[in-house]
Formats: sequence, C-alpha cells, structure tokens
Amino acid sequence: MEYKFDLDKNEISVKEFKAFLSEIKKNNGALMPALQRAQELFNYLPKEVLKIISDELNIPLAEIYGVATFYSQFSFIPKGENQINVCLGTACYVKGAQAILEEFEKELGIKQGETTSDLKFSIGQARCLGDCSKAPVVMINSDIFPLVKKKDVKKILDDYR
Amino acid sequence: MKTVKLTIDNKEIEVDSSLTVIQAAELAGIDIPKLCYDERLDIFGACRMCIVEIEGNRKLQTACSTKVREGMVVHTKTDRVIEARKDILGLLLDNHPNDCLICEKAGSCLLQDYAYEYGVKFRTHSGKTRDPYIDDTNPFYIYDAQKCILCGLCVRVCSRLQVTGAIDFVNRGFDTIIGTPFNDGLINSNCVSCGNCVSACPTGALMPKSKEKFRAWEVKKVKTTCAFCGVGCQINLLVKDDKVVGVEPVKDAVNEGLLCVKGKFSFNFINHPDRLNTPLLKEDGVFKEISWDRAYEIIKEKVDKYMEENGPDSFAGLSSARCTNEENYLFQKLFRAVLKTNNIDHCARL
Amino acid sequence: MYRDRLVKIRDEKKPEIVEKLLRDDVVELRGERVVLKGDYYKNQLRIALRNCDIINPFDIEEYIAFDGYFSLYKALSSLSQSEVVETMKNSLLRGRGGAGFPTGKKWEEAFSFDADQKYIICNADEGDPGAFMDRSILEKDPHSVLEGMAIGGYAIGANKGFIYVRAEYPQAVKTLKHAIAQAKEKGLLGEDIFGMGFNFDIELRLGSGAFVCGEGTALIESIEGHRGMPRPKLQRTAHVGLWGKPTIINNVETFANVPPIILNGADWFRSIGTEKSPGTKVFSLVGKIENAGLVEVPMGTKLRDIVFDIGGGCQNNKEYKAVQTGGPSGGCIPKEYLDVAVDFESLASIGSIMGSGGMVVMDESTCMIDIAKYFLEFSVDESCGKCIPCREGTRRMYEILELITEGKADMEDLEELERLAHVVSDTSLCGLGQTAPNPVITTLKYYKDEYLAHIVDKKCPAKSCKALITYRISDRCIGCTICKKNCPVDAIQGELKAKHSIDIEKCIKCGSCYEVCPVKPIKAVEIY
Amino acid sequence: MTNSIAEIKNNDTIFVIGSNTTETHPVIGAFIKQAVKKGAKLIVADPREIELSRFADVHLQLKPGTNIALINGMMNVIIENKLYDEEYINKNCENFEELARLVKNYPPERSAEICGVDKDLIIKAALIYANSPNAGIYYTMGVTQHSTGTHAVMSLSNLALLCGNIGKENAGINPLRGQNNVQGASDMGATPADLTGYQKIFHRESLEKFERAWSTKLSDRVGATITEMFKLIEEEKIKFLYIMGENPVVSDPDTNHVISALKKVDFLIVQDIFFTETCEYADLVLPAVSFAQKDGTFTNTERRVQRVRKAVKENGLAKPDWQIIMEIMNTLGYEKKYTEPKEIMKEISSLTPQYSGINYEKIDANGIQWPCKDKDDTGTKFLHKDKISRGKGLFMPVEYVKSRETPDDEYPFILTTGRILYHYHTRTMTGREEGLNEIAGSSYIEINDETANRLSIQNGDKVRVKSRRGEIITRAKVVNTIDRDVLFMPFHFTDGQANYLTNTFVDEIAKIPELKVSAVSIEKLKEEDHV
Repeated sequence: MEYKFDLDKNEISVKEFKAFLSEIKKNNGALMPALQRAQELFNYLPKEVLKIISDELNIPLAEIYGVATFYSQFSFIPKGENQINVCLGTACYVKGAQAILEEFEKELGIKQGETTSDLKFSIGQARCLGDCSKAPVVMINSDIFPLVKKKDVKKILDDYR
Repeated sequence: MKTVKLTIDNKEIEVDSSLTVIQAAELAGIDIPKLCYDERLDIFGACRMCIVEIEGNRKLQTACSTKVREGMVVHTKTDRVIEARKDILGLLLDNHPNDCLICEKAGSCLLQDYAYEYGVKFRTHSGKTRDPYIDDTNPFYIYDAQKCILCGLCVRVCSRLQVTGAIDFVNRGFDTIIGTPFNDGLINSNCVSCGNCVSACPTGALMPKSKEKFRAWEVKKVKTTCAFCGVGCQINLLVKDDKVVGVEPVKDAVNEGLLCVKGKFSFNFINHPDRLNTPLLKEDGVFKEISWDRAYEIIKEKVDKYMEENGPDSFAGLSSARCTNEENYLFQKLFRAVLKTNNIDHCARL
Repeated sequence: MYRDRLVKIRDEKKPEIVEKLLRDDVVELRGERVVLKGDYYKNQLRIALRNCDIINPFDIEEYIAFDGYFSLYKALSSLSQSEVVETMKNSLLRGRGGAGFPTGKKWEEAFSFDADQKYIICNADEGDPGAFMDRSILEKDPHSVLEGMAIGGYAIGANKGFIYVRAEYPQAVKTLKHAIAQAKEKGLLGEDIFGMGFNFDIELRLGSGAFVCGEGTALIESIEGHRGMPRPKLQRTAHVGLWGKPTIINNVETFANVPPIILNGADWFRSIGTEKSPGTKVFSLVGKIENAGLVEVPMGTKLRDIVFDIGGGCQNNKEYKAVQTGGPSGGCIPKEYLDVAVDFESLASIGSIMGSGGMVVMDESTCMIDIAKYFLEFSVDESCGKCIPCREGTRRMYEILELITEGKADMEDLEELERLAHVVSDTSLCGLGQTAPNPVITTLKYYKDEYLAHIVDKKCPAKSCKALITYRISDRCIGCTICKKNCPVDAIQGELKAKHSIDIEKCIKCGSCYEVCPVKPIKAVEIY
Repeated sequence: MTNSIAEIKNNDTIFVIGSNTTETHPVIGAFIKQAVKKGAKLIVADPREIELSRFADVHLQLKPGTNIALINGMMNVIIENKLYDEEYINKNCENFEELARLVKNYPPERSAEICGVDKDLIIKAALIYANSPNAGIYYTMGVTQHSTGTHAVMSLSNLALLCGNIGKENAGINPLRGQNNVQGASDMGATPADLTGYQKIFHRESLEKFERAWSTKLSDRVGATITEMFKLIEEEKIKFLYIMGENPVVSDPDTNHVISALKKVDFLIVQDIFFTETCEYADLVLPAVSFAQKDGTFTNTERRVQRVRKAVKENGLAKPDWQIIMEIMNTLGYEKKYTEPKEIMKEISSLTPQYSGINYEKIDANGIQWPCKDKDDTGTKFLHKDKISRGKGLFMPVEYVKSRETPDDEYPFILTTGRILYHYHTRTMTGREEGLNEIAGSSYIEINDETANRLSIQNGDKVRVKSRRGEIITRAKVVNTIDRDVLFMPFHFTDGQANYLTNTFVDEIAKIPELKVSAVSIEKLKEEDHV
C-alpha cells in the first residue's frame, strides 16, 4: 500500500525540515541527524522526504534508504492514530484470532503491518498478551477487548472512528 | 620503500611493508580464497574466507585486513583454517538455492568453485532461508537475492568505482538484501546500467539477461578493444559457436575493470540478422546483390572515367573513426597514392 | 583566577548541599566522603557513581561543589599532555565497556600519532538487555563524563568530542544537552577553556536502534552517517578512526573514572581493586534478585558478596542457579563459581566476560536453554548482517536452540550447535559476533545436563519450556470448576465438587488453570 | 590528451568544460567522480546541469558559445591576483605580455555578463584552478563544435600554460576523443592536410619520404574537408565519393544539405556493417565486418595503441575494411598486398615517428602510448615532459566572438546538441540493442520548465522545432537543468533528427561545424497536426 505524502499539507514541516537540513549540511555525518529529525517531524520517513535529504545533502537515495533500513527506529509506514494489535498467541489463535484479524483487515482495507490512508488506524499482531482465559483478545492502544467475535469488529472500530 | 621479510606456508618472501598478508601471498604465488575482496576497493572483511593462522596469534586472522610484519609466520592451509572455511561455506550453502544444475553462473561461480575445492555439500535443514526477492526491472540484468552472499562487491563497485550509488544494502542482519530505494527496482533508480556490479558479482545473484544459453566452459574469451568511445576500454568477448554471447571487462587495463552500458551489453549487433552480407548495386533505384568481383569492376570503370574526364580531385573519401588504424592508413593511401588526391577526411569533428 | 572561581563555588555550595542531604537522611559521611545511606550502599565503593543521587544533575555548580572540573583545571594548568597520558597509563584503568583495554595505552596511541584533527568519542550506546549503568551516570552525573572527555581531548590533542547516545534514553539526552550548554556557558567547554588556549567542543549524536553500534567501528560508521557495520581493523581506531582521523572511544563509565584519577593520582586508583584490574566496577544487578539496582564495588570482589550480601540473594527464597554477566556477549556463572573474584581475568577464565556490567540473576525456575535462546535471538535480531558467520551462524544456532526447547532436537543437533558456536566465535568480524555464542558455550559447559534432559528425556528441568511440560490436576482438586471456566480451549472436564481432569490433547499449556487454582497451600494443578 | 587516463584520479583539480563526461566517456566520468571522492576539486562549465555538476565545487552554467569569454575571464582573475606560475612562464613560454594585455579587457564582470553566470563563480573557479598544484582540463565537443572552436582550445591552452599545467604529471589539457578511433584516424593521416603522424602534405621532405616509400608521386595540394566536399559536389567538382564507416545523413549538420549533396554526387560508395541511412543514397554498398570480426589496432584518447582482435568469423561475404581497400587498390593497379593487418602496422611505424617503436608484439598485453620512438621505448605517459614540444609554449591570446547564428524573434532559442549514454553516434549498432531502446528509444528535446510552462508545453508533448534549415517533430522533455533560452537535443535519433536543424558554419581553422549553437523555434504540436 502506498502512502501518498502530501507535500502541500505538510508544507510547514517540510519548510522547517529544509531549514534544519541547510543548517546541518555543512557538518560531517549529517545523515543520521537528518533522518532522526524527519522521523520526528513526519512520524515516518516518506519517500519524498528522503529525496529532499538526497538532494540537499548530496547523498545517493539508495545509500539513504540503506542507512534508514538498518536502524530499527526508522519507519517507512506512518503509524496510525490508533494501533490495533490482535493477539495471535496460541490460546487466541485456537479461538479464531486469525479470523478476527482478517475481519479488521477487511473492515479497514489494509493488511497487517499497514496503516489506513487517513492515518487513523494501524493493524499489528501481538504474541500473547497474557489474557488467554479471555481469548481471543484484541488491544487497541491500551484498551483490551476480551472474547471478541467477528461481528463485534465493526462496533469496536466505530468507537475510534 | 621499507620492506619486511615474512614466511607464508614455509615460503620466505620480502615485500613492501605497506602490504597486507593477502597481497603478500599473491606475490608469493599462494592463493588465499576470498569472496568479498577486490584490490580496487577498501578492505571490507565480510566473507572471512581469507582467514589464516599467524604464529603468535591465538585467533584466526583475515589475510585481507592484516598488515605484514617483519618475521611474521603465516599458515594459510592448516587443518583449523580449512575446517573454518568449510564451516563458512556450509553456512552460505545453507542459505543458497541448490540449483547449480540450471544456474547460468555454474562454472564461473566462486561459491561453487570453493565448495568444490573444500568438498562442501548442500544439506537439507529445516531452518529459515532468505525470502525470495528478484529485481528484473533492468533490461540487461537481474538480481536474485536468494543467490546473493552479501559480499557487497556490487554495492561498493557502484558507489566507489562507478560512483553512481544506485544500490545499497537494505535491511539488517539475516534479512539483508541488496536493493534500490524503497525496492522500487533498478529501472526506477539512478542506475546507469553499466553492469559493473554484474561483472563484480562472484555468484549468480547478479546475472546478465542473456539471450543465449551458454556454460562458462563453452565460451572462448577474446581480448579486444571496445568500439564505443575513445576511452579504449579493454574487454573480453565471450564467444560460443562463432557468436558473441557476452562481454566482460579487463581489470588490468585503462578501464580498470569498468565498462559502460554500451561496452558491457551492446554486442548483439555483431550477430544481428540485419548485417550487410553482400555487395549491393543500385540499378534503377533498386539495390541488387552483386559479387565482389563485379563491385571492383564497377569501381575501376568509374575511377578510370572520372580520372580521365575530371582528374584526381574529382575523387573524395570519408574515412572512419570507427575503423582501425591500419584501415585508415590504407584508406588515405588509396586516395593519395592511387587516386592522387588529398580529398580525404573523417568525422573527427562530430 | 579560574581556580579561585571553582573553589569559591565549591566552598559555598558543598556545605549547603551536604547539610540538606543529611537532613533528609539520604547520605552519611564516610570519612570525608559523602555517601548514600543504607545497607545496600554499605558494602559499595562508588567512584564512577560518586555523585549519583547526591547532586542535582541540572546544576553544574553542584558538580563543581564535589570537586567537579578541578581535574580538568589540574590537567590544563599543571600537567603536560604526555603527563596526563602517563597518569592514565600508570592508573591501569581498563575500559569499562567490556573488553578491558588499558585506557592510557589507547590514549598514548592517539597522542603519539600526528594528525591535523583528532576526536574523542564517548560510547553511550548502552544496549545490553538489563544493563543501565551508563544511563544512570548520564542522567545523574553528566558532567563527570564531559570532564573526562575534555581531559581525554587535552591529552591526545583533540578539540572535538562526540557522545553517541542511544535514542532510547531521552532523559539522558536531555540531561546531556543541558549539561553541555551549562559547561559552555561557564567556559568549561568550548573555546579557550580556563584561558589556557585549549578548545574542546562536544556534540551529541543519537543512535537509532542498532545494538551493534556499541561496537567501536560500527559506532564510527554510524556517526559518519552510514549503516552501522563494523570495519575490519586494518588500522587502529586510535590512528585511523572517525573520518580517518585518530579517535579515542571510551565508554561512559570509563570517562567518569578519569577525573578522580587525575585529581587523586594513579597510585590512589591502583590501591583500589586488584593488581591487574584496579579501581571499581559498576554492575546493574537485575533478574530474580531481592535487591535489584546499581552496585559499584572494587574489582576483585567475590560474586557471592555482590549477589548475596548486597543483592540479598534470590527472590522468594528460591535457589540461586546462575548469574549471567556481560549480556549477549557474556556467559552464565553457576553456583560452583560464586566465589570467583569479579575482575577481567577471573571472569574470562571461567568463560564469561566482565562486559559492560550487566548481572542477571537466575533461580531454579529459569531454564538455561531458554536463556541461551533468548540471548541468541537478541544476537540474531541485532546482527548487522555484514559477515557470514554472525549473520548465518547465529540464526542456525538459534534454530537449534528452538528445536531443543521444543523437544525436537537430537544429539546430532547438539553437536552441530557446538560446532557452530566455535565457527561464529572464531571467524566473526567484530567483537559482537565473536562473543555472540558465549551464552551457548557457557551453558553447554555448566548445564550440559539440562541440554541432555531436553534432548534425551524431552523434559525441561526448570519446568519452563512449554512444549516439554504437561499440566495435570491432582487429587487435591476440590472440584470448584474455576479452572474449567477459565480454560480457553475447553480442555478441562469435571463436575462440580468432583475431581477435574485435563485433556492433554486439547491443552495449549497457557497456564490459566494453574494461575486460577485456589487450592492452598499447594495448588491442585501441577506442572510436570 | 597530453596526459593519461590513470592520472585523472591524482589531479588536485579537474576542470571539465563542454563535456558531459559521464555520458560520453562513462569510464573516464567514473574516474573523475572517483577523484572528487578522493578530495579533488571539480569545476564544470556546461550550459546544462549534468551529472558531474552534482559533484562540482563550481558549476558555470554558461550560454552556449561563450567559452572564450569565460576562460579569458578566469585568466583575468588569475593574472590580476598574480596567481600564475611566473617561473614556469619565464622558463617555458612566450608572449605572456600579449595575453595579459588582452585578458585585461575581460574582468569577471564582463565575462559574467557575456556568459550569463555569476561573476563570483568565475572568480571562484579561477582561484580553485590557479591554486591547485596539479590541475587538469578535460573537454570535448562543447568546446570544439563552435565557429570559434579552435580559438577556445587555444584559450584553454593559454590557461593551462599560465598555471604551469602542461608538461606536468596529473595535469595537462585533455581533449576526450569521442569515437573509438578518432585519435587513430587523425594519427593515420585521414585528413586533408596531414600524412601519418601529422606530417604535412605541403612539407616537401615529408611528402618525398612517402613518395619513396609508396614508390609513386603524390599531390602536395591540401584536400577538401567534409563540409568542403559537399560544397564541391554541388559545384560538380567532386564526382566520386567513397564513404567508409560513416553515416553523414544522421551525423552531419544540416541534413537537407547533406542529402542533396549525396543525391547529386555522380558515384557514391558506402561501406558499412549495416544498411545505414546514408546507404539509401549510395550507388554501391560494400559490406564490411564489425570490430569483433577483424584484427587491427585502435588508438584511444590517451594515445594508447591497443589491439583489436578477431573473435568471430566474417558474416556472409562481408570483409574487413582493410581487405576491401587493399583489393580496390590492387584492382586499380597498385600491386602492394598485405596478408594481415600486422604488416600494415609495420609500414605505418616505418613512416610515422610517433609510431616508430610500435609493433603488435609490444602492444599485445597493455598497448603503448605514443610517442614511442624505438624498440626500447615503452611509450609516453604525458606529453611535453621536458619542454613544450614546439620549443617554447606560445600564448595565443584570443578575443571572444559571438556564435555565427544567434537567437532572434523568429528563432528565439539556442539549440545545442550532444550525445547520451545509451547510444553511440548514429545508432547503427546501439539502435539494434533492445535494452538500450527500452531505456532510450526515441528523440526528445530538453526544455526548461518555465519556458515550457510559458509555451504551454508539457513533459512528453509532441513539439515542432524549426530552424532556418529545416524542421522536425520530437517530444518535449521538461527539465530544470537547462537555461530558459536554451534547448538540448541528442543527435542520435532519426525520428526527430536534430541535424535537420543544425547549421554548417564551421570553425575557419579546424573546419569543425558549429553544432552546439543553432537558432530555433519551438511550439507545441496542435491537435489537428496529429495524424
């Protein structure tokens, strides 16, 4: 899934970012600070922003991408406002968590590990949230939903929409 | 130049003190295996195949990243070294498709060569292997991550020698591959298709998209000069059944092992069906095939005619900056010595 | 004049601070030294942590009050560069980041190597799981690090320093930023320090989540803006380091030790600890220990004294099984070696390492294979992927450990594991790769019987590996049905007030039944 | 090149002017980039922002045709600031005062005005060049393909001498020769005034030497250049034209003019490996073999004579060019026969001082850079080592003169042409490589984004481009790497062939056509024009 980074909508941040780049570009080793600032400002590393870094710091885009994928703190997908984690621990799995996960995916039109284009929701999976007796369990942000059924999914989401 | 004396595999040699063990061994005619080493590049130290035992060191040392020292005693083929190399090769094979039978690289693959030399086989195991990733977007070559040993030669050739920087390592650890920005494919990167990465790849990970099927041992190599610009890059034409099927750069030459997209990949014109195969004469606006004898006859007729009617300066010749010295020499000789005119020029100006 | 200013601040501030701390019953006086009060601190000797929890880290004057920046003044005003190097050499201070390389020797290498530019780097990329020594120093006494770096800069002729700190330590970043700004404002960093013509500036660089950047050359790569992949050591970092210039990398604790050494002299430092490992070492004592926390003791202190006298032994009176030192690069030390002296040589002699100071205590309920697997998984995740043995080898080792904990391994797998452990440690490029198998090697050495129990008997003696345990309901069952109600997979049968039973075919070993069983004092649900 | 390719990496400063090196000489381009990575300074003077601009310390984006003003401006700065190599000049050069007098009239302000670049950049470039111990100049057709091309080369030579960069390792003045054996073709005397090794036709001694060797009388009248030939054809003075391995219908300026000449000439022989656009106009087409099917030598841009080796058999009845020429000579009664090119090289080295030490055995492994005087000589890495070859280096001050055709109301844009990475010359060979066509398969014209916007032209639009000589249809490539009043076209393609637009004004000295400057108009193709 592609996330169209809206340069216009982010105009202020982009301007701020460019100002930051022109300040640091005379320093040796400006790439890491640049990436860190970008992650901070945009909450992920959009392609467009990496291209700006490439142009301003005169570093090939491939090298920037190589560096960015090396460090685990950088992300290429914006995190949604609401993080949904479906527990896929054994108990939940046995109780049909996979179907629940699929229902979330269907409902939001994204896959696990992705974020909706309005940046509202991200879906992830969890490895045992330690609530096996209430399986299947779903966690949204820090709220726990026990004994989730497929038909509950829409209703659960509505509260966050 | 300061020199030092050292012993490698009981052979005593004296070499420049700035050399590394791997360079000294090469001078001594001792081959140390290596997968990520290229004398044109900085030491990378990733493959660990060049490990040797150095007396006085408890640990194994990599020959590529160890400088020679006075009195150093190096052993490149002890049991310990050989076992370690076998283990490293085994680890590579564990994460490499067992498809040498159909791999185009077979016969010129360093991994295969070393596996053979050290007697290491593929084994079955239940562990993870690298996820499939293929970049076939470039018209001339293909990258197959599963055959990649991550020696980084392609990345370093691209960034340090070609200085394009179209590819780099992507991800970390076991998930590392060689990729383009956002894995959008070579064709969407700043790749200039020079293929210098392909020439450097020791395995079948980066391979030309060949129209012809050929095995490394079936081709004869003919060293010649590339015909696409004035740099004069030295190349080996790979020839199978009287057909040029590939090109590889020569390292010890003006081009230092580099080529451009034309030199590396534009060889199909040689055996192209459109090639002119016979002299053609235009008669009534239509070209007809004629023999060489007939062609020469016509030329003689024309020359005699104009020589008599118009004199030597009615002849003119355009020689070619694409032909050899010998041909250019003969061409001007033809005009000067035989046709008696200096109306001769070539396209130096274009 | 500059010294007078320092003295004035010290003389004004110190009584004030001490008085307040005494009033709050936080500290006590040990001779002239102000130390934290309480049993936990009684047997500690705090040099690197000397100011932690005593001064306010956001007030440079409080640092000065406890002799802060007097060492830098002393170095600049009365010692030549080579004298500083000499002092450090004589102190025999060894790098506290893990490898224990003599600091003075390192400095001498950089000092005697001619270059137009040199660098000092403080490695604050503390990444070992369970270790937080450096973090405490950075957050609670940042100036001790800045001062140590400045002294290092003076000694080798560097005017620029970098602190490479993990991004996961936002508080440390904040404290450091503040401290650097304050020191600059006071003229203790920056141009012409103490008016003696020495310039030294410090810049913060943040990591971005790569454990391998704790390795010196990877750290340099990272500062330079590259992937943090270690470089082969064709040349010493002290000669060819950051941007090809002579570079000294020391860790946080090492730098924190520098000011006291300069101030009190090498002899004083050598009087503490052992002959070959003088001084103290900070440990973060965690795991199944009664009193978890930071411990600083003289080198050579017995492990038993740390775990039992200071740490108070295992929680819940469980039996001590092992202590893991040195994080993913270290090893597990069994009961037999509790009397080992904690110093570089002694730990190495039993297959572990000092490491940066993580000490994870384990009790009888910890499965050693599971621990080895845990650390291997960490190494797999954090391997940079550059060299073959570490990238491929740690993954294969992890897979074998997985098989063992699942009861699917045979003796051949165990042999393979041992072989792989040696390849990886013998042939990896950097220190991390070379030491990654240590958790496996030491557990194989000291807990082979546990491995055999998993492989041959298909049992986990610690009853921790899910695949190898079964839940059963004993005759103590009172038939309350609570377990039945809580079972997520309906694997429990039984009528009210009658003994229940578990269908082991259905059981997914989630442990819910065990957790909820109300029978006392011994639960009716048993683990085999 | 005065110096060698291997020296590029050791230049302290590299001055690239009128050369899109990474596209036209990709491997040399790579070496230049390597040098920059190693710390060399790079000055680029080019009307377009090219790949090297990104590596440059200074990019002088000058108007096409203003090279001389730029160089004079740089020399003005160097002389005003006394940064020239006085000792070198005193020892090796003549006419410095004249040069100083002339460039005094080119203060950076004036040059900046003419070139359309910031004066500070000219100053910066001059300082970088002059302050470098070893600075090399690299140029190609962007310098020579102007009506003032020879003067521009002289100008560059003045600059190099001024800073003592000739006769020095890792420096020099280095034209990068475009075609694989353009150096060799010139060395071999395939030019109207020179015999091999630049021995003059009008030089009695030289001519006699060749008359003796060839046992025949020779003409001492200087012959016609390509452009003159076409004129002489129209004047019906030339009747017989023999073109070997050339495709002037695509490569030469003013295609309409070329075609009319080829149509007009009485008898035209074209010898090539494919049926080229030029073959269409031939009376007789002779099939030759490609470089991979014959033996011989090429001389590269650093004067290195290297072997060409036969790898595959001749196709059909095609023959190596040397054999065809020899057979024609024999047919015409000149008896000399050669069984292999090696024998021809023997004859060449006996007549050519620079090649006298060269033979196939000696060049087998790595080639040899001429001059190579005798059998012990291992060749010459860089020229003028001990003294400037003509004795003393002569400063030849030259004034800037406008290009012959300048924009006006009817043709308001300057069109400049050039090469791209993916094709060689007229695509006879590269046009038959699918992959190359996939990446770069058709003609286009680069246009500045603001200009395009003003003319309502969008990227990919079909456009009509006109000049006084012809018009073509091609596609617009909207870029921000070119000035507002400049357009660029690669000349390789026949669909929208740039040379229909170019003019035949030539440099009076070297007779090189002014392909880099033509006045043109451009407009978006209207709907109704689409067929």
